[in-house]
Amino acid sequence: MAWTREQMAARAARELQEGFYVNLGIGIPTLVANVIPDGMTVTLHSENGMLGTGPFPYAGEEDADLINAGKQTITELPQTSYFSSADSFGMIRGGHINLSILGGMQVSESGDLANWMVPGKMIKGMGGAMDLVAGVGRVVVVMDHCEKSGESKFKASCTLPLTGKGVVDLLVTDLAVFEIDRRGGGARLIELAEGVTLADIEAKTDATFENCLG
Amino acid sequence: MAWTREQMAARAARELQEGFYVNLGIGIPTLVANVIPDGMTVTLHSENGMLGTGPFPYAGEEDADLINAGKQTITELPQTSYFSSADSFGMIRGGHINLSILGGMQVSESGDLANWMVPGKMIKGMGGAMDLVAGVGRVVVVMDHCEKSGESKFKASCTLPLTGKGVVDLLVTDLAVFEIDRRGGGARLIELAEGVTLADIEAKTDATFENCLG
Amino acid sequence: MSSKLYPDAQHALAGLTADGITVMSGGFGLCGIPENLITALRDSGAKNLTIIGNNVGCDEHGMWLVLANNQIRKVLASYVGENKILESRYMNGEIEIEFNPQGTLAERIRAGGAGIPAFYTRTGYGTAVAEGKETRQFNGEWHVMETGLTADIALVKAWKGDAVGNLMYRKTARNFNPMMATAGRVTIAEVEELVPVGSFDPDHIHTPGIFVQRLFVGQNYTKHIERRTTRARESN
Amino acid sequence: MSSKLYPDAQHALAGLTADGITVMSGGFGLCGIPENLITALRDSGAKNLTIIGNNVGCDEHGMWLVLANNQIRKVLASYVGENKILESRYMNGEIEIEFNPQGTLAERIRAGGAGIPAFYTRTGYGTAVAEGKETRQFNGEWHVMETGLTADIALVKAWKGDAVGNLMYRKTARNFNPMMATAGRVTIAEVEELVPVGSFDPDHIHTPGIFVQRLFVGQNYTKHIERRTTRARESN
Repeated sequence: MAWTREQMAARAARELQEGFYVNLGIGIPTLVANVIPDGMTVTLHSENGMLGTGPFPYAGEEDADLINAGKQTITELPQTSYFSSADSFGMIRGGHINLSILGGMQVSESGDLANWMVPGKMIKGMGGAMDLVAGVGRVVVVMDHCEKSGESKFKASCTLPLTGKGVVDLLVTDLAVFEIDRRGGGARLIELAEGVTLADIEAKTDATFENCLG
Repeated sequence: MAWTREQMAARAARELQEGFYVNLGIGIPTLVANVIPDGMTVTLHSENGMLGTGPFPYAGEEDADLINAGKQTITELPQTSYFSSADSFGMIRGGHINLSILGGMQVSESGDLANWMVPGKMIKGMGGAMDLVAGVGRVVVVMDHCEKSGESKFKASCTLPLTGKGVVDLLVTDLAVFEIDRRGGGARLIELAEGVTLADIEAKTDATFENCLG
Repeated sequence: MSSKLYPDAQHALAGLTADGITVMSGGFGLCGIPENLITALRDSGAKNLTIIGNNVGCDEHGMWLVLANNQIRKVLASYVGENKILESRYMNGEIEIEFNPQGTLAERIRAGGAGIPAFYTRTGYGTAVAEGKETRQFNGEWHVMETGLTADIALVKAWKGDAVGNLMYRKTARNFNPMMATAGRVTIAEVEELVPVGSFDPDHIHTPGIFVQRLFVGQNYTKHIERRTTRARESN
Repeated sequence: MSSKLYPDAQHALAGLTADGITVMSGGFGLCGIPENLITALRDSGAKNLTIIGNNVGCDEHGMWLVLANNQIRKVLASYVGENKILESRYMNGEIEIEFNPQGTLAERIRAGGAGIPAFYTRTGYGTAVAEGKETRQFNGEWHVMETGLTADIALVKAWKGDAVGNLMYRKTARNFNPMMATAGRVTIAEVEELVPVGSFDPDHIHTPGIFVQRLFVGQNYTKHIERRTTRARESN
């Protein structure tokens, strides 16, 4: 009836292309690393200063000087390079990262993204999310379609404070996939999760979208 | 009657202090490297991307990948580091170089410097001179007091296009030494070359200066 | 020759701390933080500090020690999770936090060290981060003006250093340290290993000695890991 | 896997040159210039080029080859001495030169590569360089606004490189190359030595492979020295 986290990650992974440099956010986007197609070379960027992040280390081989942006211990690969945070965000801001896949709290039909704070709750900070959505060429957001309350997270306009304005190119939810035109051309429904109907989406979506299902 | 080039360099060298990072321009300033006081640690910066420039190499040991900003072959020292041009001028612009000693065509009593172009003649470019005078904490200019024509090069205001406005702290000529207040406090004559009189300076100087000879 | 070498963190900080100063401190999470200098900063007792860093430690670790000792008035950071004292003080209005996007923070520090008073970035346009800041179009896109940052002292952690202050960092422990080294009016570096001058390949040096005014060999590194993630060893 | 490796300069430039494009080319004087790519650019015959580089070669060497072949319309540089053809063409108005202070040029390229459309610098305030540019006070000092630079192609010379595009430079041959590598829409690197992926210590890499789209091993380097200065060997 709806995609699992793994299925959402797998759908997001279909946005990968040979030779891409990719930044994966925390949560479901992290799972994309596990489903990179065989034979495809994709280099993962970690904004704390690393290109070419490898898998988690074997127990006992953790290195406190080698973590990803989620502060998890990781390993390096033969092609790995390290650099400063300024150089790392130079890559991001300069448009050198091909694809950013990150989580969201709300996405609007014009591509606004809110994913860093909820008024009244503790603000932890935006980390690198604002830089990623402002700098990376293509931004894919992966999030549940609705709040637990049932409220649509894909909205006419975001009610939460924004992470970026007009920055989302593709939205993958547990129910469907939408293309969004950052330049104001609106949102287009392009895929449904198995067993989900257009009527389901219409009922559960606050945003206006064009139906472009094959 | 007037200082030689070597004596001018020696006078400029008296501005060096222990631990200083120093950039030396082309011409007379280059000679300062030969008269660094014994026992004083001074690190020479070359704006093409090197800290800790060493002496010229022995014949046969020249390395085309190792030159100074004057494009002369040089050597490295144990403390040497290399970096990019952006990082090198970050050092300059960020105020990390303690002292810049460079040549001049004209200096004004308010500390303006002209040393990069003469209208009507071929313009070769300012190289790093504008960055040096704008960024370095203390700027010393070493130049002849007069043109060959006898015209004073220390002027009420520069007639040549400027390299920097209000940027010179000390002027060493072949006849005298002047302190200049970048903040508009005027110029002060503080030393005479041996055999030079105040009357000589007054006769040969276009700039207004206060006589502060001991 | 005047020496940059100090016996320990306390001596290296001596004379540099005072109430109300601004302190940059390197690290991403607890990775690459100047552990010895943070402890010495706590022991200095200096109050009303402004701390510039990507994070402010996490519970019981890193800059949390200075926070828990009531020495911090204001923080510039990109992320402050996993830090209960900071949460409660912030929610109670006892501490000011200026949230900066991580890349903007890194670039502001880099700019401060490189003599760039301000620059423009797309990051944060149309968000709370841009409020009160100049915005402007370049190439048809809106940008936000951000200013350079410097600090009274910058506390930096490197892997290896030499007596003239040349530094090398290790893996992702590099992070904010190189820019902060350039942006302190006085930069103090702690290193795990002091190497003889001349033992670095000069092409490998990350921070040239010009940026480092004081240096010492740190001790008793805990290098606490926030999220120890491992994988199972494949069976043969 | 798509490969970044090309057999030589001509193949590496194929499809990238066209009349009127903007080309960045690394080097300081003749030190660290992409000799093979410059020759291939000349052989491409592309006209009306805009060249961004600290210099434009010197008589008979470097970018002078492209200049002498009448391919250059405009130059952005900090110093163009020792180049008689350029002198005469400039004085005759046949070529446009935009003089940039060296540090401003370096920073503009760094900014272009890092997505910074504009920044402020004290450099050039009150001089011809500031004419027509916005000026503004920060911290009581006047500054000039300068814009970021990018190029259609960036030609970069490194010492060693690997198949994923990681590069290391050697000594002062580094100069403008690392920033230019970040600022080309397509960056082509020539290296003296191709090393296996994994042979670099990842802490030593100067230019991460993300910035390099094409790479080849250069041949027949002349590395002409402009000012051969030596000292006498001390007698025993």
